[in-house]
Amino acid sequence: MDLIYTPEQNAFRKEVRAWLAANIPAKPLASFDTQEGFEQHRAWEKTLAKGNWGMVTWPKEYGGRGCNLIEWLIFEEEYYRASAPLRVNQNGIFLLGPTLMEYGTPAQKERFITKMASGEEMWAQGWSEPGAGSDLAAIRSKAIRQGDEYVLNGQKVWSTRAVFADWVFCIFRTDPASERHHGLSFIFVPLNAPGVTVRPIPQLDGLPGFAEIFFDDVRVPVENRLGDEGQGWNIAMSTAGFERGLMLRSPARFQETAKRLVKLYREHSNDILDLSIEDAVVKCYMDAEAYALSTYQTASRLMKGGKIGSESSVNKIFWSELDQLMHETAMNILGWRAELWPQSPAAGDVGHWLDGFLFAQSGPIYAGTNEIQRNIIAERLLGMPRK
Amino acid sequence: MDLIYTPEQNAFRKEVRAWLAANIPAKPLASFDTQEGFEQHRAWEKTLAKGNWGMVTWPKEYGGRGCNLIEWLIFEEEYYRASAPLRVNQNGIFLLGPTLMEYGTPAQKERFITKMASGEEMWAQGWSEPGAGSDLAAIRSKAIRQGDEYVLNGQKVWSTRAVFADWVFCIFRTDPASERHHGLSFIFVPLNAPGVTVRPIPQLDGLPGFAEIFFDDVRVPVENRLGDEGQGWNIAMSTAGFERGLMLRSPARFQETAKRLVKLYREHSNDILDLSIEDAVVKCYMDAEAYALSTYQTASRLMKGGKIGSESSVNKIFWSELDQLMHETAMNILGWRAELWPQSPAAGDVGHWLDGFLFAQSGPIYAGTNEIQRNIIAERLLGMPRK
Amino acid sequence: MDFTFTEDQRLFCDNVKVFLQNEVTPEALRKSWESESGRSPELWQKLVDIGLTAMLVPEKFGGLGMNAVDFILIAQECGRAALAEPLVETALVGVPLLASLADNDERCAQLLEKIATGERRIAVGHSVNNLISDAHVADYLLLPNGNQIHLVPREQVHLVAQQSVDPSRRLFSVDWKVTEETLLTNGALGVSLLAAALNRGALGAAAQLLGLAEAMVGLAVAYTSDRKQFGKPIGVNQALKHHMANCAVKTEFAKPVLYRAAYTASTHPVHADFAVSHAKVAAGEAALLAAKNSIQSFGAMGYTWECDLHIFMKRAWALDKYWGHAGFHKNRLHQWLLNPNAKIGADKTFGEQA
Amino acid sequence: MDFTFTEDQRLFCDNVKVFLQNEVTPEALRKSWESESGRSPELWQKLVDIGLTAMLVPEKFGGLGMNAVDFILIAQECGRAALAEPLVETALVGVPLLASLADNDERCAQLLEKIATGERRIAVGHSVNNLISDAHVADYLLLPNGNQIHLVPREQVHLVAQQSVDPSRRLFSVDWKVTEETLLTNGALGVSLLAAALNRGALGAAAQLLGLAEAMVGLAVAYTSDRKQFGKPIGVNQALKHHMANCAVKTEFAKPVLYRAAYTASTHPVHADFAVSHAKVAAGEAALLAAKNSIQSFGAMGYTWECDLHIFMKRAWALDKYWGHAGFHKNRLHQWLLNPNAKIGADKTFGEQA
Repeated sequence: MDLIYTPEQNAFRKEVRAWLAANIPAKPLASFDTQEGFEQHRAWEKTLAKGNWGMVTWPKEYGGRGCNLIEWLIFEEEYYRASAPLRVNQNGIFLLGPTLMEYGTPAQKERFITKMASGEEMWAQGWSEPGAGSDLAAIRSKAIRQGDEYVLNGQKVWSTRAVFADWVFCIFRTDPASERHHGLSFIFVPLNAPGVTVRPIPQLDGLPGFAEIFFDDVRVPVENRLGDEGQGWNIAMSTAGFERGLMLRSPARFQETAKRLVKLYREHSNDILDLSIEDAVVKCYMDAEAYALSTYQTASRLMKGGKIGSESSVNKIFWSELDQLMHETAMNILGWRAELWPQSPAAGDVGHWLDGFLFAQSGPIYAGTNEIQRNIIAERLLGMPRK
Repeated sequence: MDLIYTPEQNAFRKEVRAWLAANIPAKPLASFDTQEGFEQHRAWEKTLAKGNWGMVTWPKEYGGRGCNLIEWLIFEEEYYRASAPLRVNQNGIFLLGPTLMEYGTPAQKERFITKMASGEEMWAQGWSEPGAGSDLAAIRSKAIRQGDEYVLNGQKVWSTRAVFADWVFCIFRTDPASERHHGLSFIFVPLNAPGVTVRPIPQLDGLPGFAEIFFDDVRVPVENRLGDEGQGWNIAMSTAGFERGLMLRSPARFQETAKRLVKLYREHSNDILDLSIEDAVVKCYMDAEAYALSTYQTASRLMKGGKIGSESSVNKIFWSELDQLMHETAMNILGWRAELWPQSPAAGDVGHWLDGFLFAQSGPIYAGTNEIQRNIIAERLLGMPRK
Repeated sequence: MDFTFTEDQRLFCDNVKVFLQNEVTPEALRKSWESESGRSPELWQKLVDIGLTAMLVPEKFGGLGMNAVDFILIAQECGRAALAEPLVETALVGVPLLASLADNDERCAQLLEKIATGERRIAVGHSVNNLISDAHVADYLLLPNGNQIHLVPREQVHLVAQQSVDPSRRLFSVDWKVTEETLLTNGALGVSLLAAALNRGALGAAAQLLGLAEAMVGLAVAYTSDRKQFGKPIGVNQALKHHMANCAVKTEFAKPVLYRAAYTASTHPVHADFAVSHAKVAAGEAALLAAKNSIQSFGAMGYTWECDLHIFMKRAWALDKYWGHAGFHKNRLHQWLLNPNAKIGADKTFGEQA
Repeated sequence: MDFTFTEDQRLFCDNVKVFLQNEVTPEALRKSWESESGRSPELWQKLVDIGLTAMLVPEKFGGLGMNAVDFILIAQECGRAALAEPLVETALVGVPLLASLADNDERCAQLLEKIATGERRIAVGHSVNNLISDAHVADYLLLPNGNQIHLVPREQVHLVAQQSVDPSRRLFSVDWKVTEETLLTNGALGVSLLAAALNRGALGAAAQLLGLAEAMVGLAVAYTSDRKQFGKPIGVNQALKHHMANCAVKTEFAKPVLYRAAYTASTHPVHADFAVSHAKVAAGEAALLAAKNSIQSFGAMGYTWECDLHIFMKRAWALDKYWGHAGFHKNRLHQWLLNPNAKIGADKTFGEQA
């Protein structure tokens, strides 16, 4: 055990810090759930890609830096420390990118990865269907092969970013006679293809962060299939290999929120009456720190050849409930101002706690509800009986 | 709505208070899970019965006072306010007594009720079996009729008070071919009958608050059956009619604990460092009060002819978790002294918080685990689907 | 000693509940968000017509002469329906304040009569809130200035609209000039009337929070009974059952606390502080838990604008902080508990009255 | 930067784990409760023989020259087995204190050598605990007196036994006379050594608490997988699964916190306060939750003396309050967070060392 950064790691941190200081947009970007904000964020992704900062763990040939996981953590720490823009490109860099590298043909890699990394082509994800949420294997959307093409019919829902994105990666049922997780294939669809209809779904804040996607005799070439026919489930499940459980939410994000919370607390320490707030602030700080320490521990283990286990379920529960507690605590500190949007004249320096509070509501739900994660922990990590 | 006591109610309170002040044993009694303490508590039950205070809601003919529920609450308030001894007779007065009054033959009532009320005959309860806990209908102990007798074989467990009690009331399977909740009967067994073996089960504090009871060809007369043959399940389920859900734990008990907790908190307010303790103390006070208010509300409703619904499940969860929180909070205030038994020389005035803490552990478990109670609330009160 | 509502009180409440169910539908609320005022004069007049603004107006001023106990079930229904119109602020908070002064102040007497008939409307300011809700549809504003209470025509104030997370809420900061003409009272009477108004405001918010909590649990139970995954309604899962059961426990035990607070605020307003604070804290916790567990039960659907759940969640988040947030009210209880003479213990539940 | 244990550290820990599993069975613990001392000299000698008391003794005094990071996994195993012998107090708390003084104090040097061989035993007093555990089997007691630290032979003190809820624990209050002869150090060095001892004490308690938490969850998982109701193992119920999963989440996230604290206590003891306090709070919460959820999963069985669960629960309840209760440690964190110069934020996780 050695918890001191190497000189190289410290130098890397300096380099990241300097580049970010020089390149981060001076004005905060608009929400990427608006057309304007989406394009602003796309431009930022291009800037990142140009500096080879898009995804530092990717190989150099794809615009990355071949960084290890500790370096990735350092990058993330500096990224959040600098309040850099949220990553509109996360479907590409965290989910599809690593999957493409593992399962893609050389032609697919060439066609898709660079444009993905540069932000030129933005990706949405299309897994859930109206009847297939937690029960993802209940997918009914079909891709029927006709010659060199698939003909797509069906409907996807909760497709994040689909309103403004260029492409969507989906799972379709390519074997109409199949059931559950058999007979599914992983297919890319351009969102401007004839027969594709995207219906925005406004979220709690009124902005269309989700969409439904309808496929009506949409035709895509067979080359748009990733991996073999019928292999879709396995690819979807393994998508980003071991890194995904680690990278879905980097600890730096929560550490910076905890820091802002402590600052808010200090500023209000004279008018805080709620006897539970002090305790909650201490807990938030501790948990943000624990999440960072846990991630460093896992990263160290993986770098020595370890495999990721049920960490992703344990992590999911921990960070989502931490995020809720941090924002609930901020709301309690803010009192009567808590309900105000920051543009309200009386809001003062209320900041974006309300946005964060609304977003925190989704944490325990998405990427597998926390109830499902708890089942997984009980059954797989602890070995409790399934039936 | 009128939340003022009538002059009669105030007079009743005065009478209770005066009698208790004159009659409560000067020295605290030993634990009724010891032979010595059991007999001390039995003597106290006799004293109560002599004054007609054993169970104030019972009819006068059975040694009660025919009080209504509000008067019962007043009695309980004064009882706990005066720190009167715990009721060793609760199986008799809360569970079996009302059931006997409803289902007993005149001969059974005459034979059993008065001696129960006086504490001359103390009762244990024998429902659970090793394979029938939460799933009570899985009972396997048998009572096979032979002429005017039942021959009992089998085993009961978690029988509270059975180590020192005189009688036990049980459910046995009288129809050997029956399944689940059919074919069961409610039967009284003297614990000194040949073939009965009582094995004490020490609890967390080392004292035998539970027992297993083994029945090995035990013979009891058919007159010891309450209600009809095969009616045991219904009688057991309805046992004490609507009052049981209300009376299992009277709010006064928790209000007095909350009062002691607030006192402990005030005494330690200068050395309390745990930022969550203040909040917990306020919460404990509020919840003890809420439980009292809720009970008054239910009592008022029942006195106007209302029926008790899922209140008993809601109540069970609320008081058991409140009791845990109160004792956990006291432990946190006591710090290094929390682990000490009161007889430790260094314990000072640590009091009986540790005993109470251990007992509070059983609250969410017994009388139907809180998990089962939550199922009942979801399915019966809220109407969620069973399957 | 009788801790029940009368048959009349229950019946009237049931009628109001049906009325609100029909009039204040989620569709109607969504439509109101698109109007500038966010309010419907027609709906207000209907509320007036069934007597709701007149309930706490004394009979001599044309009202029904009722009290907070009579109104508390109605306030719960306003929460259940997520009614946006300021009925609770008007009838439970503003009216009794005016009534306390009306015997000696013709302005208040006249205004009460017109509130009862719907000819005039009021909004109520209080230092604990900073912002005033529904000032834009009021003819008069009750405004505090230290110990003073003023009654100011809306034309004489400058309103600045503030944006709440709840699109139904219309909040304003108010600029106004203190003049002799608008002064109603001051000194000790001002202090006690403002304190009582705060308690009634918190009481009304608590009642609405409990109604909201039940509404959210109702939506979530219906959804989880209907929505199928793995071939079964998701509501069969014990985790979701227990989420909902936990809400029910909180709500059921907040109700008697609320009703006691309403009773105490009616009969012994000077002793109502901790009863009201208890109710506000308990109801706030019940509503916040209901919001959290309901959205969790809905899953992604609950996170959308088109799902009605957010109508109720946002109101709950806002009212939890309105008329004193949890810290304010817990602190009042805490200060009281620290007092060695605080009447607590088994025989003191109704001790203030004994 | 490498946040893993070495292969050697893991292997040694596994060996100790197996040793403790064989030697410190619940039956053996129950038997020890009946002896007057509650302790087994034979078991102690075995612990000595596998080198455990010598781990943190410097090599020049006949030890292995290891540190708190090497020992922390062992301390977890002591908790998992509910070991009653004072190994953690001796090896992790007392030994480094003596080692800090041994270069200039022959008494400490000699004692260290004899602790390593098992010829002598010690007990450690600290103002945060008031009582001293295992003083009755110690040859020498390390006792604080203000800033002073004394090394007092047991014959020179008067012990009064205290009864803990945990029948394995043997606690004593100690009467003793301060003399010049027993003084080891005082002044600033005394202060810093006592502060470091407190941190190592809390660290050892935290490690044991995590071991206890895992032991309890292990027992509960085994029981619920085996015990049948309604024709199925009770462990199929989602409520019980989630009880256990919640314990796992708490425990998994307390571990890296514990290991970081051990590292900091070894390498930067003067900066270890908040790392250690964090570990003690997190481990205490994990153990208390494991106790609560495990007894709930066992049902009535868990409430009995014959079920092994209480062996672990009672130790957890006791250790949660030993070497500083949650309030003490949360307060240290709170005071630190209030400092505007506190190094917090995304780039500061290992900031003290950077």
